[in-house]
Amino acid sequence: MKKKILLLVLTVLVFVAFSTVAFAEGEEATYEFSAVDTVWVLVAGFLVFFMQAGFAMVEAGFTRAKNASNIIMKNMMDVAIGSIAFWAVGFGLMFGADKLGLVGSSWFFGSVSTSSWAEFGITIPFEAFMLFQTVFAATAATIVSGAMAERTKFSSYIIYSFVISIVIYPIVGHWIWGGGWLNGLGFTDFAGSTVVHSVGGWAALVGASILGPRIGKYNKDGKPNAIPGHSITLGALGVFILWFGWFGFNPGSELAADGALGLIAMTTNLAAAAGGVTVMFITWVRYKKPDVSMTLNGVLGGLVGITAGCAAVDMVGAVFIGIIAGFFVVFGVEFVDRVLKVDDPVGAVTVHGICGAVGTISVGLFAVDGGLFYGGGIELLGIQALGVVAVAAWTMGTAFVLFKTIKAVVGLRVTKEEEEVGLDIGEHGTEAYGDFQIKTPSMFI
Amino acid sequence: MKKKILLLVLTVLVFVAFSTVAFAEGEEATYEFSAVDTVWVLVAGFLVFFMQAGFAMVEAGFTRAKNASNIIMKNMMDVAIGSIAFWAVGFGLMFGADKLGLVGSSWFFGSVSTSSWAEFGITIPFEAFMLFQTVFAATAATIVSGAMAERTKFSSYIIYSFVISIVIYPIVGHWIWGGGWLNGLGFTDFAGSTVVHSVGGWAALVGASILGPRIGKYNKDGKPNAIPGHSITLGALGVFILWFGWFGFNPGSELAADGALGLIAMTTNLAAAAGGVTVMFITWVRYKKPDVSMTLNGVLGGLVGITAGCAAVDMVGAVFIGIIAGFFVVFGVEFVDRVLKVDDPVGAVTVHGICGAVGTISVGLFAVDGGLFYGGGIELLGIQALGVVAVAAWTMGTAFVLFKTIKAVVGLRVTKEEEEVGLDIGEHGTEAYGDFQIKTPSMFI
Amino acid sequence: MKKKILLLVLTVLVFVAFSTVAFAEGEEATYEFSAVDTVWVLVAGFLVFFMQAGFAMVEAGFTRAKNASNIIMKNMMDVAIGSIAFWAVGFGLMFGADKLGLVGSSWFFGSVSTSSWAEFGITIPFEAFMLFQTVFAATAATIVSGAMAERTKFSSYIIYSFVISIVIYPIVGHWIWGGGWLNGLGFTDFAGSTVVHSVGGWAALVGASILGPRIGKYNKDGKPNAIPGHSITLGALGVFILWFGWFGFNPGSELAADGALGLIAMTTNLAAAAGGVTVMFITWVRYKKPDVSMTLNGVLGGLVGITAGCAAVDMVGAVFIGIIAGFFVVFGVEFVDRVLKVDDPVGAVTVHGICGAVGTISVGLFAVDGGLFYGGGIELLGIQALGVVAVAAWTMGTAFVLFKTIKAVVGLRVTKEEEEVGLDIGEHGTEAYGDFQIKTPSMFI
Amino acid sequence: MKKIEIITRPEKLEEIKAIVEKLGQYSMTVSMVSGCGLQKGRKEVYRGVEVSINLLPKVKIEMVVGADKVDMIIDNVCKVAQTGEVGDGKIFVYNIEEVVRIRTGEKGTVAI
Amino acid sequence: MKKIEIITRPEKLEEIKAIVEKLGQYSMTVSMVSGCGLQKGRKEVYRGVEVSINLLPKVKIEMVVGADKVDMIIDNVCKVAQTGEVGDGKIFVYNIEEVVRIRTGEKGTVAI
Amino acid sequence: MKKIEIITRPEKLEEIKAIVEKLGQYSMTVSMVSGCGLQKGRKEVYRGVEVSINLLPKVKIEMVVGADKVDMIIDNVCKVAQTGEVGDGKIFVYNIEEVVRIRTGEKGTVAI
Ligand SMILES: Nc1ncnc2c1ncn2[C@@H]1O[C@H](COP(=O)(O)OP(=O)(O)O)[C@@H](O)[C@H]1O
Ligand SMILES: Nc1ncnc2c1ncn2[C@@H]1O[C@H](COP(=O)(O)OP(=O)(O)O)[C@@H](O)[C@H]1O
Ligand SMILES: Nc1ncnc2c1ncn2[C@@H]1O[C@H](COP(=O)(O)OP(=O)(O)O)[C@@H](O)[C@H]1O
Repeated sequence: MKKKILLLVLTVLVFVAFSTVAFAEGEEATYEFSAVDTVWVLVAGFLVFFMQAGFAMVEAGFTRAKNASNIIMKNMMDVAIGSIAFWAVGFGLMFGADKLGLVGSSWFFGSVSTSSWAEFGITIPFEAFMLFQTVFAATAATIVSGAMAERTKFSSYIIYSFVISIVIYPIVGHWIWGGGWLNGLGFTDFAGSTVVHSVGGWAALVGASILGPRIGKYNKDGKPNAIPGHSITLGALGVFILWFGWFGFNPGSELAADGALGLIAMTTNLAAAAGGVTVMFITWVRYKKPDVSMTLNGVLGGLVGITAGCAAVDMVGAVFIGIIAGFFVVFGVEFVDRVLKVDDPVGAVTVHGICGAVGTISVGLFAVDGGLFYGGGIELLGIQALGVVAVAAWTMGTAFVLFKTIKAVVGLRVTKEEEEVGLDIGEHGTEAYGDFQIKTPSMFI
Repeated sequence: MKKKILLLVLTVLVFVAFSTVAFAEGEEATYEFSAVDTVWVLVAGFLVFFMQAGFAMVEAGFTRAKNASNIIMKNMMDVAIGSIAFWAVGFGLMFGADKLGLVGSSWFFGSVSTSSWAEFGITIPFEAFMLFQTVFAATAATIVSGAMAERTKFSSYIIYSFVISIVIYPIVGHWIWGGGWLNGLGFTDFAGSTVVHSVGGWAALVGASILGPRIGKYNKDGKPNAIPGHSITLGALGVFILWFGWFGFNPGSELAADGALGLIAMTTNLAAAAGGVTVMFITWVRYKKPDVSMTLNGVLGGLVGITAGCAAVDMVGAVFIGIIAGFFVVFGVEFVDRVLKVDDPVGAVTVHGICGAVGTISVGLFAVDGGLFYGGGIELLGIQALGVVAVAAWTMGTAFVLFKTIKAVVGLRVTKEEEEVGLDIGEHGTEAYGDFQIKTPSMFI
Repeated sequence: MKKKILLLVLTVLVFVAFSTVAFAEGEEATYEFSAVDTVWVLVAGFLVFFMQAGFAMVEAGFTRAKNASNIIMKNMMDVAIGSIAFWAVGFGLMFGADKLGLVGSSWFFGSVSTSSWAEFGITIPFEAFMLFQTVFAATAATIVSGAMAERTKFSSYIIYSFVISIVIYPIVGHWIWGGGWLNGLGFTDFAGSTVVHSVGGWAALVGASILGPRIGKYNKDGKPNAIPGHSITLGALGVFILWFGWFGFNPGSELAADGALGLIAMTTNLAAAAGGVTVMFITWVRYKKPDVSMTLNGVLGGLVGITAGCAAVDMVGAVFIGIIAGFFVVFGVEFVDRVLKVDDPVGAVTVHGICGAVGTISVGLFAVDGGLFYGGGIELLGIQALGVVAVAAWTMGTAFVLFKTIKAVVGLRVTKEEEEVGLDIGEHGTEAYGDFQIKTPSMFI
Repeated sequence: MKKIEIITRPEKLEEIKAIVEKLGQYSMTVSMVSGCGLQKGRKEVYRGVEVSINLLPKVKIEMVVGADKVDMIIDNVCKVAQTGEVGDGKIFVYNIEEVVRIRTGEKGTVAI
Repeated sequence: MKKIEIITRPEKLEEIKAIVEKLGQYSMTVSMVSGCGLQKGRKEVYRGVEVSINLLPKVKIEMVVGADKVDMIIDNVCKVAQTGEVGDGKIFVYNIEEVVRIRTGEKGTVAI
Repeated sequence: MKKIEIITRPEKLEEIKAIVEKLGQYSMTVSMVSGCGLQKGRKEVYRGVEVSINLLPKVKIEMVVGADKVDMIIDNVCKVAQTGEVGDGKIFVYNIEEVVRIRTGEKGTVAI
């Protein structure tokens, strides 16, 4: 079976490869090239790429040692498969010639003609833009692995990762960034609170709830148990890496080295800081001690929240958006855990889904130009809310079909035995920490 | 109590927020903008931001597993609280309109008027400059956490972190970089051996000595015991990250993309290398085996040492400064440990305080233009020494008052029981490594 | 003894230092300076520097806990010693005035005259170029530590690291990048599949085979045993860091911020992704479960493979090169392990040596301009093969002499007792993970 | 006084703890061990090389109890720890000559 | 020959080691265990969910000694290990039938 | 039924495992411990401060066997574990009053 799939993939690649080589040749570059813009967008793209390391560390650190290799492998495959899938098809669906405001239809397999690129109207080579967009796609894909950690079959995850990178994400991307219908309405999502983070977050919500909770997460009476992660240091390292990478994510989305970059970097930083501080104080008051892993989530929540509006709000607005995101992190995690009873080991649904939505809507409140609090009325607010709802509906709908199909065809979840012994041994025949004495979970719960 | 503080903080924020919004509006940009300079300074600032991850890993790695979450949390809060405090007040005290050469007095809460920015005379947006300065402030703040690790109350640390970012550091910064009196004298501290590192280092010295040593650090007869860190790999990763980040710290301080950047990067790299190599050889001779964690400190010592003179010395001078810093690292750590009997788990006092001072004074020796060894006489040397002493006096004085006050009001140190069981459980109700079997310290000492 | 060496080193430094200071003075800069090119090359150089952290994490993570401090220390010394040695001598041998197409002969100790630099013809300061080249040299040096891990004497390693940085690598570099004979033939190695990676890989092969396998690696009947690494999470973090750093390695080698950067970044990313995906599928089919550490190697293999041709092939070609590298990774590791019976704990010989050679030759197949598959005939292919063979011969030859000499004079390998107890205790008197309960290896094999 | 030493699958710890608490036995000492027996381990492939894992993780639970309670505890523990597959483990019973409660210095049965 | 097994707070290890060395007992084997007893653990909150930590870290110290030394060692260990709070732990004494020193093959009391 | 408890150098585990398997003993429980005895540890220097490592890593191997096999196993283990240097460790033998195989509920010698 697997051999056949391998062959098939190779054949397709070979076929399309040579058909597209033809396309890419024989034309002259005519877009206006700016060296400094290109340097900026590439460096920003590299930083966004590095966020993958951040996700891997956060997700591994916040889950158990016996599943660490598996989560690492899923993260690695999100980038690897996502990079190829997005190059081959996703990029074209997202930015290719628009069809009915719904989907792009050209530029597959890197076949961007010089003339069509010149029309696109930015000052960097299309490959630089493609790289920047590829790492964004990989970010959307990788969010889900955290929420579905410690129990998802590896093969099923691979299928999911492929589908989100190749179709679910690019279509949302087309609506908002690729000239689609939401773009036309004036929906503002500068760097992707909705396009990237909410898509990841809502897919995570659907996936985790179809999958069901980890063994031992809920008592028979529905009371949730805590399942602490295995390395707070790696988790925190991951958060620092993500914060660092976000300086590529947000300011990089300007796609040019202009005078707005400084403000975008500052709003990004202030919202992250405010998110972290807010959660620290809330957990201190609420749980008596400042909660470390939740505070780390708070920083991420602030970052996700400011992503939509980082170029539209001022620094004061950024602080407020961070504070708001902080509140949603704490109560969002509790809500998902206790009310929805969806087991989300790393808080991905809250951080990316909820804070993404909240951040997008906040643009309607805090935008210096058009925000309600700045005298802009409610029009923008309405458009923002509409976009949030539309994207949530699309993502949840397609993710639901996707995960249900995977569940029916190949199964979504590992066996009880495998889950107990750990996915590292079950799925990969290895241990992440062979030299260390691992305790049995019940020894510390 | 805590709820009230929270409310208070929020109210103040809201109040000042809206009063400053007014300021920031309605003006036209008139400073001369350079895209490439802006890209450079921002990227450098991002690298400096990433140094926070380096500090977190070094400090966590060099201390014990039972306190790892706590140190991580302190580092995270240094950036988060520092970012907000510096934006709100510190930046204004440091760079705002000068009062008597001692302190700045405008530009609070990001309210930088376009005309005053144009006068400042650099080619990047003020927000980009502010970001760059924010991450510097966070660096100064975070140095202390390492020296005071494994025994400081979290709440007290938060207060300290707030105060250093909001007033102690910005005032030194004003003297040297903000147009203050030392600046006027010709004191040379290009990227902050004194401004950033010595401030952190001296505050660390005062804090750690008021706090007292960790339980078990000194025998009754005053003989120090070794308390090895829990993860050399994370510690080393931290050093690599810091070295990497220093390429933003030093070359970025040029604040423009000019022909000097290459030299600054090279002097920075050579001094780090020389510091590491020197310490390796010294410890090999002195302790029979090359000491890993001390060599890592040696690299950092070289980096701190070159920070003041990276743009003023040549490459040969940089190697010498690295070597000198290396010697001071080894003998400085021994001096602090055995003579001062101050318990500094990660060597922060030596690396940042002593090497910062040594590096600043070395500018008077090795500066191609004005250095004693290059025929420049002793004038510069004298000014450098004066600056070092003045900053040490200011920092130690204010830190003394600060820590004594905290000690009297809320207490500085956790209880004996909490220290024994670890601050992770005591302060945060969590463990950093829940899945791993931890040994009791006495099992390996 | 050691004291004397220390003195000697210092004396030499002092001597040469002052003789070169004279050189570097009194001239005016006349090369054409580009700010954006300088920013680009420096940022790329910083990213390449950061790859050292990646190597350290991969090599530490893939080996055992009892040797983690030692491997970290070796990596740190590769950069530190390499930086100084390359600045002092290597850079001159590589880029100084050509002698017979074999070696450079000026520019030692940073004494690059302005006029000779102007002739070199690039638009960045020589120090910026020197920094970029220094971090490349350190990369070549550090590859070997992984292959020789867990049994090499520290002092011997230091000697090796010094020699490769100061002479073995720079001479190859001169042939290909410094105006030497291979350069003249039209040999294409854009960013160093051969210059950097193969040099490291072949030296690793020679070193590891002279050194012999770790205790317990092979049974009496020659059957290899698996000796799993101690931290897959750190290993994976290292791979992410390396992938990130490669965006400096390859696009940075353009040495200018022009329109080609985007393509280079895309080919780099696609090859890495294809390498990882390919290995994942191969191991899945071959070993029943997708192998985590081998997949991580696959990503690295793809990166090494594309390094030579990243600017010469198109995106489709990059995917193919990644796939090819993936196959060579799996079968290369098996070949080295089972046929050559060389114990290479991290797969360095395969990833850097074999994939470096394969990638270099692939340029002859996939180069859009001159590649066999693109109608360019076999001429380029022949030249590429010649270069690969020449460099392999030089490197293996000199490495053989070097390691045999070290073996005869100071010994290459630690004692059996030291290897069993671990090099951390044996060579450095420390443990990397003092707080954790370590299992004895036999408990999990 | 007897010591009951149970060596069994790690995932059974919590159930065993629950059942003996029902029987009034609240004290125990737990540690992680590795074991082999009839259960022969697994074979895995790591980087193309076959690895046989022949020591598997087990949990060791030690309880010192009055001689009269031994049988009851054994029976109940067997009930919850039994899966019927090899690897379920063993219970060993030792004689204990003296027990001291450090906190009070009490000795003998009262100290259990 | 008897084995004295001390299960107590980890932070007491060093003092116990010091005191038994004064009594001429230099040999011991130490391991980390987790335990519960009268000491009931703590409750903490992790991400908003209550966690009860009911197995606490303890250290287990094993010493095989001549029968005559047992009481003296127990008394002294109790002295240093006692805090008076629950969680101080227990000392168990077993009979040992044979001791072999691997290095020399000696058996019995001389081998202790 | 007796328990043989071997405390020795970690690197000897595999050889011991091999030799007892030859003697028909396939079951054992292994754990990592730290120990001191005649072997006095090492001194190292960490950041300029002397550290004496006085508890060294050892492996503890426990086998419950029929009384008749004790001597044979001890002799063979001594043979492979002996290096003649201090630190080779000890073998202790305890009496075991009862053995239960959890999987089947069997008791006594058949359960070993
Ligand atoms: N004779 C013995 N001595 C010491 N430990 C034993 C003995 N027999 C079994 N064990 C322990 O019990 C565990 C399970 O034993 P196993 O033989 O697999 O169980 P079962 O009898 O249920 O098949 C082993 O891994 C080992 O730790
Ligand atoms: N009957 C027992 N069997 C096994 N271990 C015990 C027993 N009683 C106590 N322990 C061990 O001693 C530790 C301390 O016991 P605890 O009852 O808290 O002490 P104290 O009697 O001083 O209050 C426990 O955590 C457990 O490891
Ligand atoms: N009387 C004892 N009680 C408990 N453990 C012991 C005893 N004697 C030795 N050991 C264990 O055996 C190990 C080796 O002991 P040591 O005295 O160094 O061996 P040798 O007798 O071969 O010199 C010690 O580290 C300790 O763990």
